[in-house]
Parts: sequence; structure tokens; C-alpha cells
Amino acid sequence: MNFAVLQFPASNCDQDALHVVQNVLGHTGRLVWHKENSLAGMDAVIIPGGFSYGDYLRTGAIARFSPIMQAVREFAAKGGPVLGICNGFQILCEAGLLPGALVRNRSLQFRCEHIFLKTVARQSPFTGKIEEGKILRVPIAHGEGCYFADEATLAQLEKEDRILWQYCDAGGQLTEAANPNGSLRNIAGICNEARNVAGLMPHPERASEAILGSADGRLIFEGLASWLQGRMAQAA
Amino acid sequence: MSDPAITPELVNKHNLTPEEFDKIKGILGREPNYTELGIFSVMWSEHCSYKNTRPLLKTFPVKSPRILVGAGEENAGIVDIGDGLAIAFKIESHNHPSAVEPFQGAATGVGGIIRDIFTMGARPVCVLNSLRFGPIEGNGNAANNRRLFGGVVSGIAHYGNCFGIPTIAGEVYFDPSYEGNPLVNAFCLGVLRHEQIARGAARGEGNPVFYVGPATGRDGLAGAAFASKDLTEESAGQQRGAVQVGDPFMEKLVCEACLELLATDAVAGIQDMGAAGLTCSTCETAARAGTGIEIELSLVPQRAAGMTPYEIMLSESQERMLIIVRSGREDEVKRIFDKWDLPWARIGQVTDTGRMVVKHHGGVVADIPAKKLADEAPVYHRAASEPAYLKAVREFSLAPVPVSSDPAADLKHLIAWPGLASKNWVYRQFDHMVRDGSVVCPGSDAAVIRIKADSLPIGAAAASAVADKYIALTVDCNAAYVYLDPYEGAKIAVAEAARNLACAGAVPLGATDNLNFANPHNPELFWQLQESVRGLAEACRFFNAPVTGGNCSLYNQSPNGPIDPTPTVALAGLIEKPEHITTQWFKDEGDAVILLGDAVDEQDPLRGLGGSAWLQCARGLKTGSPPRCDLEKERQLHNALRGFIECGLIKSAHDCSDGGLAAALAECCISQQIARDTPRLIGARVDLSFGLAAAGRLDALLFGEAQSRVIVSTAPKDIVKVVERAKILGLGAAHIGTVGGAELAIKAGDWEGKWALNELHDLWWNAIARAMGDHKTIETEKARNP
Amino acid sequence: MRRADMKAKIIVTPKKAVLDPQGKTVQNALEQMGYQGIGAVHVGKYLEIELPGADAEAWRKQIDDACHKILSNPVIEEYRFVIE
Amino acid sequence: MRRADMKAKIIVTPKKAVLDPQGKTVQNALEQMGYQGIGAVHVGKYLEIELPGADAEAWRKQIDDACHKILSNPVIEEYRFVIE
Ligand SMILES: Nc1ncnc2c1ncn2[C@@H]1O[C@H](COP(=O)(O)OP(=O)(O)O)[C@@H](O)[C@H]1O
Ligand SMILES: [Mg+2]
Repeated sequence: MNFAVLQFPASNCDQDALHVVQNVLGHTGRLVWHKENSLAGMDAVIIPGGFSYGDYLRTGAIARFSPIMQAVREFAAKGGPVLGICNGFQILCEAGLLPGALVRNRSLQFRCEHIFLKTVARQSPFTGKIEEGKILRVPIAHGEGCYFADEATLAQLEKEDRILWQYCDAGGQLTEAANPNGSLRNIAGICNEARNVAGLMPHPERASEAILGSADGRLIFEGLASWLQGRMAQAA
Repeated sequence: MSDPAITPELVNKHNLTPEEFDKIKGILGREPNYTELGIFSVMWSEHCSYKNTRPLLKTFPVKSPRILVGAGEENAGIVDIGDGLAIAFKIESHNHPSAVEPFQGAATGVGGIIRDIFTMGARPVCVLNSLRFGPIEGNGNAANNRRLFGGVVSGIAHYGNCFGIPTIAGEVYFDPSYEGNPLVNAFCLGVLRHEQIARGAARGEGNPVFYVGPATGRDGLAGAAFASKDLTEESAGQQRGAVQVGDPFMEKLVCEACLELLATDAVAGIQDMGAAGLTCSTCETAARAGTGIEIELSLVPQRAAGMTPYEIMLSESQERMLIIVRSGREDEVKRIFDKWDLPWARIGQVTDTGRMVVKHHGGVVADIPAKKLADEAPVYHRAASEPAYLKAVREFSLAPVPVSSDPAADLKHLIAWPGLASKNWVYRQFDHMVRDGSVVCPGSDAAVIRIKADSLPIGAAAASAVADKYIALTVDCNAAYVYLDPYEGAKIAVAEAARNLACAGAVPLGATDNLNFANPHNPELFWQLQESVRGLAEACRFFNAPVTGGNCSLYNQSPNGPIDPTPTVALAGLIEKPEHITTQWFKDEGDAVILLGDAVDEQDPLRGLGGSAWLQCARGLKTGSPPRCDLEKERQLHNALRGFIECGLIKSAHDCSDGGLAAALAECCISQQIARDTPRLIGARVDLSFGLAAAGRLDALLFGEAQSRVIVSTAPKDIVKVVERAKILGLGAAHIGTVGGAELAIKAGDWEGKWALNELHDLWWNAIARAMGDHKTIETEKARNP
Repeated sequence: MRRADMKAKIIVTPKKAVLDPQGKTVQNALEQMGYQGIGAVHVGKYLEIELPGADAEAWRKQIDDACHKILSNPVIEEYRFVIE
Repeated sequence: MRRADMKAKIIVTPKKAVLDPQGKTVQNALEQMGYQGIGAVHVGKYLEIELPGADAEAWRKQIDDACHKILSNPVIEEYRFVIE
């Protein structure tokens, strides 16, 4: 598989995503500079974490206007999988490719710690390899990860089974204390209607090797890879 | 606007003595003009010239076969870590700016040290910090201390998180002596290949000099001079004029662009514009290369209208770099900096005159011999005399100190004492995992970071073939010890740092120190400095940790008095194999708890309670001679411990420091954090009766801070191996208990203390959040109004 | 340096539905400091854009467009501005 | 719920002499998006405080005091406000 990892000014988890794709999972990938405008030859797109444009104005607000984002829209429109991690999630929301917005953490403080994730929707290119009931342990690192959307949107997300991950405790319960930022319905990640564009605040690329304390995040990338294989098999 | 006339008052205002002024006239062969006076005043400030400390710094051990760039040569030292890889690291202070504006002061401190590292051609891969504030509990001054503490922490978070570098370790202490004069020391470590080392030298006559980064404003005018004065309302007031504001976004772009440019070898020399900005970077690069440099100020990008040459030369606007480019290669600078949308300007060239010539619209506004300006600052051998307070300190005895009536309660107070309590309120605000290298995160004795191919600057030859490396890092200084015995206290700062490395399984590679002291003109305060350096130098030599660089911050005193002398020491160590990486918390039920080292130091009349946390926290006394450190014994302990770890005998290792055995044992039981709100608590049952006689009193046994002690846990089958081998190595070793259960139980003679782990954990984990006004309520509130 | 003849003054505030923890924190802080009796506090953004020329009308369209596209996020924010 | 009879409307902006990275970044973004000709951009804070009663004068002192003490950071920011 060939992964594009977008690189905006002050993206800073771009290398990490590339590391996991290439060195941990053995796929090919390359950093795609935000001023480029083609994703030709790419099987999947990862919009990595970081502080694109310093998070100035609003997180992701300026990055969404970079030339590469037009290519991302087209790539997504053709059904290509796009995964936004942390700042990447924020950019996707700002770009309107995902509903809702990410606002300031309730604590008003940046939070970096491991959290537990319950996988809700298992029908998606990103959750296929996570078996029923498995609780993922993955780090977060953000100051603006509080997911907000109006009632109608939330209802629709639930109805269409588009909530991919929710913050939970070690036992899988969706408690207040397990919610690190005040996200509505403990939402940590969602996908679009077509299910090929997803975003999440936690960092699976930081939890893909045992030596870093957890390899749970790998399941998300592996799920994506095998989904792509299936897709190609069909195409062939 | 015309320059003011050079009067004695003006010279004095610039912090220059009449003798220094005469020396300047000697160098120039005439009176300096206003701009030149400003240039000399910053370059000859303590911060840039080390005029009061250079003789002391010369006594540090600075050599080892691993040293590639030594202390004083460049912006940071560089140490070989094998396989053609090297690390560059350095610590710097930003104390006074943080007192004036905690958020921006701390943020720009982080920015400054990161620039010092990528200036060397290294990719910055992690930062640490060492912080000191007044007490944060209660009312009155505490409110302001909390403001400073909170501001500094969010400033560090703001800069480091946005830049995308893990803040992977640090230390925080609270003491009244830092009220109004907090300490903010920032450390950065970078990685590079030997052949990638860049030099801060203006080499090659005719080579163009480029300015890259944001435009120059009136920010932090003469900050270096400000840092070289006592902190008074007036000096702070001046500084408020234009506080430096950090832009981590800009720094990230400047860093990436510089590393990309360095990979083209179009660069002849490079230096950041830190303290004393354009002034320091131009004259230092020329001095290092033995060349001259000529710049035209009208070409310097400017943010404010009508800036004078004086202001442009002394501005400390952040995120700027000076780059000397090989002539003919100018286009590569343009190409790369345009790609990153960064401002750049060609402002001058290298000459062979040995002079720093500054022009403004063609007219010469400064013409100074670069080497004399950079290297020939006056050097002072200050008078030193032992402080009077030490007499009482030495005479202090435990006799009048009531024995603890309730040690069980004392331990609870101790671990909830902000200085000892968990610092998660601080490090959970720092991204300590970005870059996928954080193997041991904040919360254990030493942090461990993995160096891999993408830790290197781009263009590293065969980067993919890089073998992973594991570097352990720690920064330490118990300033109460240093206050009570500067020599012994400084030794202990190094010994504790080295012990932390050993507990992680690492061998020291090198040290960097930040000498935070008060006014050197006061002989008693200078004596503290001199004795501390003696202790640091001796200990660094002993642990084979050459000093690769550091920083001096003097004049740390507010109107209410001097700070405790605080020589913070950061140590970097190498861990041979990933399987040797060791953490401090107990692992498995049934494991044996073993104390390496002697439970009690019988040579110490105060049995380790002098200057101890217990004496301060439970008795409100900061006095008594601190524990002594027998370096030979300490080294034996480290070697033995590393040996055991490398044989796979050790499951956990935790060094005993503040709070003594009892606090260390508690931390072994409660310090493993699985995830948010999810600690892993594991109890232990321990018997210390064997030490009671030697300790004389129970509180000394439990809370005494004798040095050279480590608590390890091993599988039951390995007990004998560890204890016997330790004895053979002439090292005290006692099997003191067993891991397991839901409580910590410590027995000593007929006394037994029991603590519920969840209670201990709550006290320890939440103490600082409570002192700061816990955010929990808001934190878990939904994103919508009820 | 371009001369600024007019200024667009833009105020961006969080929608009522979105809880504004900053406002809440400021309110608590104010009450703790003894500013008794104050009501709810709302915290938003203020932007000032220097504009050349004299044709306020022409700019009004552009600024409104910019507010809508980038300077505010309609999902969570409302904006208003004046040009003077 | 206390009734809000008046409101203090407070604008906090970075001092002119102080670097405003956010403003500069927004300005660049707007220019790149084709809003040609705009001048400098400054980004600050906007606060609205609901005030009970009718005595604007009494509040004016308190708000000014609060702006100075906690609502703005006098080291790098300046503020202005109206009560209406
Ligand atoms: N406390 C110290 N111990 C050892 N070396 C020091 C100390 N203080 C300063 N130095 C060295 O003196 C040189 C000049 O220091 P400094 O001005 O802080 O460097 P920079 O110009 O990067 O700020 C540096 O190489 C620094 O490492
Ligand atoms: Mg420097």
C-alpha cells in the first residue's frame, strides 16, 4: 500500500505517521507538502497531528485552504480513505469533510496522557481489525479536542452508526471521568456518510509499538491496509 | 533622533564600570559612540561574557574520548554515542524574563535553547526543564506564586507542544527563597551524525551573510544586560517596555528550513540570534573564525518604524538566525526559505579585517575588533567568604527536635507536599510523546528516549541504516542541601542525577549545568558559587560525566533576598540494549524488595535528617548539615546496579532521595500510571527493624535522606544472587520485604505503619492540582450548557 | 508600509449552545476576587484589519466573505463587524 | 439566573510594540486567499460581562480595575471597554 502523509507548516506528527506506515507496517509512503496539488498514485491519505499554522485563529482553520486540500476532496469523493489524526481531525472538520468542530478542552489545559477507547462502529475502513469488545489504550495530546456538534448532527451520527470511537474507562464504561476534554457523547472519532473519511483526536501512531507502551493503535492502520487490499481485489 | 552624548551616567546606566569603560576606549583607541557602547554593554554583561564565573568554569572536567565539541567552543557541546551518531545538548536559564511575564518568559526560554541545538546542525528531539517557585499553598504571596507557576508551565507547554518536541522530564521545587524570582531552566537535546556538525563561524572572506527569520522589533531590548542585574521593580519596569513574544510556529519553520539548508553544504557558518541578538551572533561568528564581518542595518527586516542602529543591534526578537553562505550558493538559501515562506535578507559579508563593522544607510555606526569584543571581556576574581548563617547550620542537632508522634500521618503529609508530590499537573500539560521516541515518559527516575532514523536531520547519509539508540535523561538539584552546604549539596546534585541514570540502566555520557545564583559582588553569595562549582566539578569527574556546556544566571535575588543557590545539573546517559531499560515502580506480586546501600549513614550525626523534606515539612525547619555523599560508595552502587540490570536480575529500581525510604517505597507502589484516572497500585510489606538501632529514632529511619541508596525489586529466585553479589562488591544489600497486596505496610521494631494505596495515590497524585484549584469540575463538564 | 485609511473591527463570539469554559472561569475568578454581583461572562475573539482606500462598501463584501469563510466557524461561532 | 440590565463590552489587544504572531499569520493567510491589499491584522480578545442594576458609573471603576488585574495582561496587552 502507498500512503500519503500530508505535511502542513508546523505539522509535527508527520514523521511519526510515516514511521508507523513504513517501518512498523512495512508499507510505502511519502510526505506530501501542502503546496502540492496531486495525490496521484496514493492509496490512502493520512492528515497527521501537529499545530498547522501554529493553531492560530482556530485549529485547522488556515490549513484547510492549502492547495493539497482540493486534491484531498477529490480523493475522498472517489472513495479513497482519508484518516485525520488530532490536528488532522480538526482540519477535516474545518474543511467540512467531517461534521462538527473541536473546541477548547473543558480544563482549558492541554492534555497528554493515555486514554481508553471503545470502538463503536465496526463497519469502516478503520475499525475492521478491532475485535468486538476490545478496549484500545492510546495517548491523546491536545488542547482543543472537545468534540461539539448540534443535536441534529449528533443524532444523525448515532443513527448512521458513524461514531467510530468514544472515550471510556478501563471497563468500557462511558464515564465523565474518562472523558479527557468534555467531548459530547464522549466522542473521540467519527467518519463521514460514505465512511471513507475519518478523524480522531487520539494518536494511534504513538501506540503502534510495544516499546512505546501500547500497540493497540496498530489495529487501526492494519484495518485500513486490509480494507485497501479488499478494495483492490474487487477492482481487479 | 540623534544619539545621546556619552556621559559617565550613561556608561553607568549600561552597567559598565569606569574601568571597563577605559578598557573599551583602549580597544577602540577612542570614545565609543552610543551604538558601540550598547554593543559592549551587552557583550560584556555577565550573561554573555561570564566575567565573574569564567575562572570557576575552567575547573570543570570537559574531556572524554566521546566529546566531539567541548564546552565553550560552540553554542552547545556534542557527544559521540556510537555508530557515527552524536547528541548535542545544553541547558539555559530564562529566570528574569519569566519573573516579568511568566508565559512568554518561559516560552521564549524554550525557543532559545531549541535554537542553540539546531544551530549545531542537530535535530532537536526532546526538552527538559528545571523550575523553582515560591510556595503555592494557601493565601497571600502564594496567589502570586501560583500565577507565576501556572504561567510558566503553560508557556513551556505552548512553545514545546506547538514546535512538536516532547518535554520528557524536569523538576519543580517550591521554596520561599524563590518568591518574586522564580527559576526557569530549559534543556534541549538534539541528534546528528558526526559529519553534520555545523559551526558558528564566519568563515571565508567574501562569503555573504544572511539574516533569516521574522523581522526585528524592539523586543527585549538588551535582555542580556537585564539578566545581569538584581531583579528590582525598576529593572523589571524597563523590561516591560517590550517583552519578547515567542512564535513556536515560526521556530518550527526556521528549524526545518535551516536543517534542509545545512544538508546542502551551502552553509559556511550558522548561529542563532539569542541573547544580544545581532550583536552577539555577528561578533562571535567573526571571532571564532578569526575573520571580520560587515553588515548594513537598513537591509535588516524591521517590524517597527524608525528603529535606531542601537535598537536593531540590541533587539532580542525571537526565532532569528544568522547564516554565512558559501558565495555562489545564495540561490539555495532563497529556494529553501521561500519554500517555507520565511523572510530572509542578505545583510552583509565576511571580511578579513578582523573587525565588526556595522553600517546604517552606508554610514559606519560601529567599528569594533570582533575578537576583543567577544573574547576579551574583563575577568573578575570575586572575593569569597563563608556565609555567617552556616555556623548555626553546623551546630544544629536533633536533640531539641521532637520525635515524630505519628510517622504514618507524616508520610501522608510528605507525599502531598508540593515539592515531593507527583508533578503530573505539570507534565500532562506537555506533549511528552510526540516524535514516537518516548520509551519512559515523565514519572520515573529518568526519562528514556529512543533515537531512530527520523530523529536525525534530513540528508543524514544512509539514515535508514541507523540502529536505534536509547538515551536516558534527568535534571536534578536539591537546593536546600546546596544552601546548607554548597560543596556537598552540589556533589549530591550530580550524584543524584547519576543515580537516576543508573536506575534506568544508563551510563553517563556528559553533563550540562545551570548555575543559578545571587549577586556575585556579595562575598558570601560568591562563596556559595565557588563551593558549588568545586562540588560539581569533583562529582562530574568521578562519574565520568564531562561538562559539555551550561549557563550561568547570577543576580537571582528579589528585594526580599537571595535565592537558595541552585546549580541544576542535567545528565544524559546511554542504555546499551532496550531490554536494560528499567522503571521505578514495583511490577509483580511476590517479587522481593531489596535495599541496595546502607539503611542509615552512621557517620552522619543527623542521620540524614539535615535539610530533609521531613524536617522542612513536618517541623518547619530548613537547617542542619545535609547528608554527605561518599562518591566512591556512590559509584560502586551505580556500577553494581547496572551490572544486575544487565544480567536481567532487576524488575524495578528507584532511588531514595527526598522523603527517604518511606517516600521511596510509597512511590514504588503508586507511581505507575496506565492511563487517565487509572493508576496501577501494587502494595508491599516491608520490615526495616534492622536499621532502627543505627538510626536511633524512627523518623530518621523512615524519612532520613542518606545518599547512595536504591530500592530494587527482583523475582524471588534472584534474591540470593543480588544480595550475595552486592556483598562481594562491598555494597550494603538487605532483603527488606515482598511486593503485593492492597496496602503499603512498613514495620520497624514494634511499630508498624499501614497505608491504603488508593489514599496514598490520591494525596500524591492530586496535591498540586488541589493547590492550584483543581479543574476537575470543569474538566468533565459537557461541551454544552445544561 | 501601507497606509491604513479604514479599519474592519470584527467580533467573533461562541454560539449560545456552545459552552464557553473560558467565560465561566473568568466569571468565577472575578467573583472570587470580590467583584460581587456580576452576571455571565462570554469570551470571544476580536480582530482588527487595516484597510487602504476609502471605499468601505467594496470592503464590506470582502470582509463579510472572509468572516464567513475563514475568520469564524459557523458551526460554533457568530460574527459581526463594522468598518470605520 | 440574574437579570442582565447592562453589559460591559471589553476589547483586549496586544500592545502595538509587541509581536503579534497570530495577527501576522492571519494576514498572510488572507493575502494568500486573494484578499489583496489588506493591511496589518491584529487579533485580540473580546469579553462581554452581564451587569445587574443601572449604575454604570459604579461598574465602570470595577470593570476598569478587573481589566487591569485579570482580564488583560498589562505587560503585553492593552484594553478598552464600554458599558451599555
Ligand atoms: N555553568 C556552566 N558550565 C559549563 N559551561 C558553561 C556554563 N555556563 C556557560 N558555559 C559555556 O560558556 C559558553 C557560553 O555560554 P552561553 O553564552 O550560555 O552560550 P550561548 O551563547 O549559546 O548562550 C557556552 O559554551 C556554555 O556552554
Ligand atoms: Mg546561543
